[in-house]
Amino acid sequence: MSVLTLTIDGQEVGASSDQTILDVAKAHKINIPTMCFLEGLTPWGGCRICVVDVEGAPRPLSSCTTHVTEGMVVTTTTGKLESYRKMILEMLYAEGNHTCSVCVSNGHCELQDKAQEMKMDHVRLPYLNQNMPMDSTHEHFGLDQDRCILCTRCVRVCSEIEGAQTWAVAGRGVDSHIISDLGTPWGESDSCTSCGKCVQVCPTGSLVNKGNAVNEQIKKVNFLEHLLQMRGQ
Amino acid sequence: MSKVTVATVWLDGCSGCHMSFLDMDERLIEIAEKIEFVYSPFVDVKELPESVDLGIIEGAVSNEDDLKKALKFRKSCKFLISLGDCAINGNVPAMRNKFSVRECFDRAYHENVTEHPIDPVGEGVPALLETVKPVHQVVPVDLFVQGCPPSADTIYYVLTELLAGRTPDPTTMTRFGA
Amino acid sequence: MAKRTNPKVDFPSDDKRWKILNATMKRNGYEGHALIETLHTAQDSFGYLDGDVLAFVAKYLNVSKSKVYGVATFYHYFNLKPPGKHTCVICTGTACYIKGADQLIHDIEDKYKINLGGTTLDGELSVMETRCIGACSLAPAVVLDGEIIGNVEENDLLKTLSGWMV
Amino acid sequence: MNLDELNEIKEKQKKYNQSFDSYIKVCVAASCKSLKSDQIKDAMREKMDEKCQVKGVGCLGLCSKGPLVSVTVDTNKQILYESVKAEDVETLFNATCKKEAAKLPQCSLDQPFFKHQQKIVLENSGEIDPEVIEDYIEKDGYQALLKVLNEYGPEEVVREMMDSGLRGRGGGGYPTGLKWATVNKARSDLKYVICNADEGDPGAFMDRAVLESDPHRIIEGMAIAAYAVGASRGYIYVRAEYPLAIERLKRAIRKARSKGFLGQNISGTSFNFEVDIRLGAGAFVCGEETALIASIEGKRGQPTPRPPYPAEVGLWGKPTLINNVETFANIAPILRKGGAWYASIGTEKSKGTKVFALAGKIENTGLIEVPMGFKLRDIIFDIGGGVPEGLKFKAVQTGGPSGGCIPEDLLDLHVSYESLREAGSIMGSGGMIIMDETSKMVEVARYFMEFCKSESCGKCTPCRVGTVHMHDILDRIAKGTGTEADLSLLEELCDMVGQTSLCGLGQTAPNPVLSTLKYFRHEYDNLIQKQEQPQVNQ
Repeated sequence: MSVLTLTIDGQEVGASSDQTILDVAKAHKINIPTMCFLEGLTPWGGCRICVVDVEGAPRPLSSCTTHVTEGMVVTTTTGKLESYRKMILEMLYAEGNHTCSVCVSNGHCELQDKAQEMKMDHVRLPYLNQNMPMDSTHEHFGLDQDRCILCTRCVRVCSEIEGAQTWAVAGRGVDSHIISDLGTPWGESDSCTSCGKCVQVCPTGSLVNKGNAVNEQIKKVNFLEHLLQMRGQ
Repeated sequence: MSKVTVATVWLDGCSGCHMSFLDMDERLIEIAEKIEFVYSPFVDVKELPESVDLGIIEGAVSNEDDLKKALKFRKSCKFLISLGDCAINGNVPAMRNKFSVRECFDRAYHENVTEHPIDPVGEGVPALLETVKPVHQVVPVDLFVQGCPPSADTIYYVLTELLAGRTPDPTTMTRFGA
Repeated sequence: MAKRTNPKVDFPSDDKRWKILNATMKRNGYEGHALIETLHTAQDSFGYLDGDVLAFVAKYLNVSKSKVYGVATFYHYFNLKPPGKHTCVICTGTACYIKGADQLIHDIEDKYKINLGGTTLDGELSVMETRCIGACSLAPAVVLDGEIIGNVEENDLLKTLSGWMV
Repeated sequence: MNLDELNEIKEKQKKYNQSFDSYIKVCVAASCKSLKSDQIKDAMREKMDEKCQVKGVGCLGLCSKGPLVSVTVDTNKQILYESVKAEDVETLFNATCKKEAAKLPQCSLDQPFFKHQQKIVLENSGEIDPEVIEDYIEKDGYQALLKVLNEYGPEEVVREMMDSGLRGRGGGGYPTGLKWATVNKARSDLKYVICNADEGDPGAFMDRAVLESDPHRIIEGMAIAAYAVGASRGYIYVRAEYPLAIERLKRAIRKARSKGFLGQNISGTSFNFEVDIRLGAGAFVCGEETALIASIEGKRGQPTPRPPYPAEVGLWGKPTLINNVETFANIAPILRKGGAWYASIGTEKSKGTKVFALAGKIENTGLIEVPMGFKLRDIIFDIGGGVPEGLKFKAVQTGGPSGGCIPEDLLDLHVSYESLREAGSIMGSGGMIIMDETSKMVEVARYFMEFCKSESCGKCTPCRVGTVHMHDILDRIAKGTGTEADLSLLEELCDMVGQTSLCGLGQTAPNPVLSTLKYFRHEYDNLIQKQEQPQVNQ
């Protein structure tokens, strides 16, 4: 683990080699939009919203997974990158059935925030209108696949932090979907500890607490950093 | 200086956006001095004039009639606005898209219907499209005002900006579901 | 890593196939990374992967059930539903596609009213597609009950299939 | 097993193999085997006597004319019988014993298909019995391994690979020597060598032929690589669709272990190397290095972002060398005859030979091996025999779903990594699908996009969702309901998906579309309605 210097958006910054571009950018108040990333969980690098230009790389690299190297030259925002990020958002909206007006997470949803931040006021791609199942067999929580963007935060928090390993992604390609245990109803799971961490880390209205009406599902993610500090990680 | 002609229509929606338009309350008077409704649920005109300055569409395109109206609006209006989430992403009406029209008819008009179950198809009843579409997927749209409904302030901001000859940025004031 | 002592396995039934499955796991020291090898053995002996098989494998490879289900549904080769008595796998690789594989598929789908990946109602015949079995010089190629048939003509194929569906 | 013992076996096998007057070699690779060539071999083997040897061999190359039987009479006269049937066994065997040519359909051996090839990877295919290790040893098998273990240091082997200029045959063309050097330098107690035999490209079957015809070649190549980079464990990741290749590899590994070419202290040195087979299970994406590693680890075959590259952090986090079957097949000859010899073949930047799988609308479908720099037109019209039924050639697709199509007017390019990339395609694994005037290019682009859509692993948004939209647009255009707006959205999607996808599958999924747009734009325009009709699709 060695100290090194690199440039982000023309600004000379110092960093250590075990940091990712995102870590360094955050440490220097440089905003890079993220979606599937969550401080405290291993980076997944799947949503691709955090891609940045790195000199010498043939393509933009995901800043949440790419470790910094000496003399790296990073550009976090260009016209091209912004149009790519906006298109990724449009893809996420077109893939699911995101009817914000009647969603419990309306007003408290990271996907909604990103859309506003990136001025995505409409989706040019046709909607896929996939028939996605819902699972309300659990006593306290509900899973609405319509709102799922496959960021796998729930999978990661359940296996890395809680250790129950109830959640996983099944299927492949656009048929990928979240399942519990052997694709069996959540309520019948013998591995789920009902800790609710998955609900708290879910960025959208997919994993929610039962009993909330529209606009009422508010999630608090700071338990994660607190837990990690307690565990000395 | 002649008034700006405005036409509005609500396709498959709940008219909430039009109601929110009226919520501008006293500011309507100020607006009324600059614009003139030439075709709208607010007025009695039945025919859409050949040429209109500003067209405002609320609601999604979910049947043949909506489609005809959207096409006519695009042809007549110089500037077209999609007002509200239904027009922009299909919103609640589009929740039937995961089912076929057949399944919808069975569920609504046949299941546990005792007296004379029939499909709602026939003379004078516009046929449903297989999927409910946002307006901009049938005709090009110039401005999108998100919200369900977009607040009166947002609509007022959009109108005043347009009347002043500027292009407004509604995302600064509203968002999906706002 | 310290060698784990082999777990004491209690078999769901005395069906011999559970022992074959256990043998593959044992040969790999009941290590989690042998999951795909084990699922191959399971599919070859049971024909398909049902809940009991997946639960058994998850338990003794010490891998979460959800992970096993995730892997079983990721790979095209594994199927979770019982295959038909006869299987007709049509190669849709580029060479076969250029030589008319899609025509074969349309004929079969029309005749037996099933679409690709499905099984006829009487469970006699399941029709699947595969990406390329490397017999490109015999395009279009079809695998009938595990046997590669090359230069397939539409009517011969339909004749063979109807022969099965007695 | 040291060099003397090896040469002893070599001489013994050579003497045995030359003790006959005539030789019958029946191809028992998968495609001929599916035409019952193994039954023909067994029938003849029963008749075998000390004068006439019968042997099952690997791929003889011209698979479309299978089952093939190659007969050698009084040591140099060679006859190749094509489409041999079970009932021909009698006449063929008796004629060969009398050293005459049987009155059966023959395939002339001086046609360009055979004459203009230069075989290194396929030198033993169709010559040796893949299930007899001694046959491989007779053709200098394992000489390179023992020479390397006894005379070369690991760095010298890497040096030899650098000199050879060999580049990855999986499709990327990354310099093999450079990759070996990176893994060699990585400090770790445990390193791995993996042979990528996933061969997911549809229309490519050269890896299968090598695995079925000359499996020991791969084991020797992997052992040399392991010695060079300091690895002690090896895996061959074979796709489940190649049962015969898996069976032959398993037998070869057992034989190699029994002869001491694998296991502990090989040839009395401190070098240990074990090889195991790992089965694929039907996922094209597992041809990508990090997805392949995830699959060997028993996980869903989903790639991880790079850097870090597998050479530093690979299988179970250890430095891992991954090369394609064809790359490993070149290692032994390079170490036997030296890197400089290999560098003398091919072009300035693309060295050695390349195996191509000719398929589609071509007279001679099968496997050919030609030096880099060979003219593409000659591959198709000279060696390939041109397009059958007098139809006009339209395009050749190289590189499978990540490649592109090359039209008639570019056929004079000399095949190399660079020239194919300049033409808007890639070398890929070597699959060449020839299309004639009846093929519709928009439909071909739709076919490859449908392939990428169903093979996408679903991890990253651009590829998971982007391929669906690109396919739907191509489908609409192919059906004639596409609009001008569709086409511009398609082009924007191609750029975005190609730039932001996490792995090679998504990054190259747009290539077939871009190359058909580049050379056959008129086909798109003719299909797109001219008047600005609304995009209403029921």
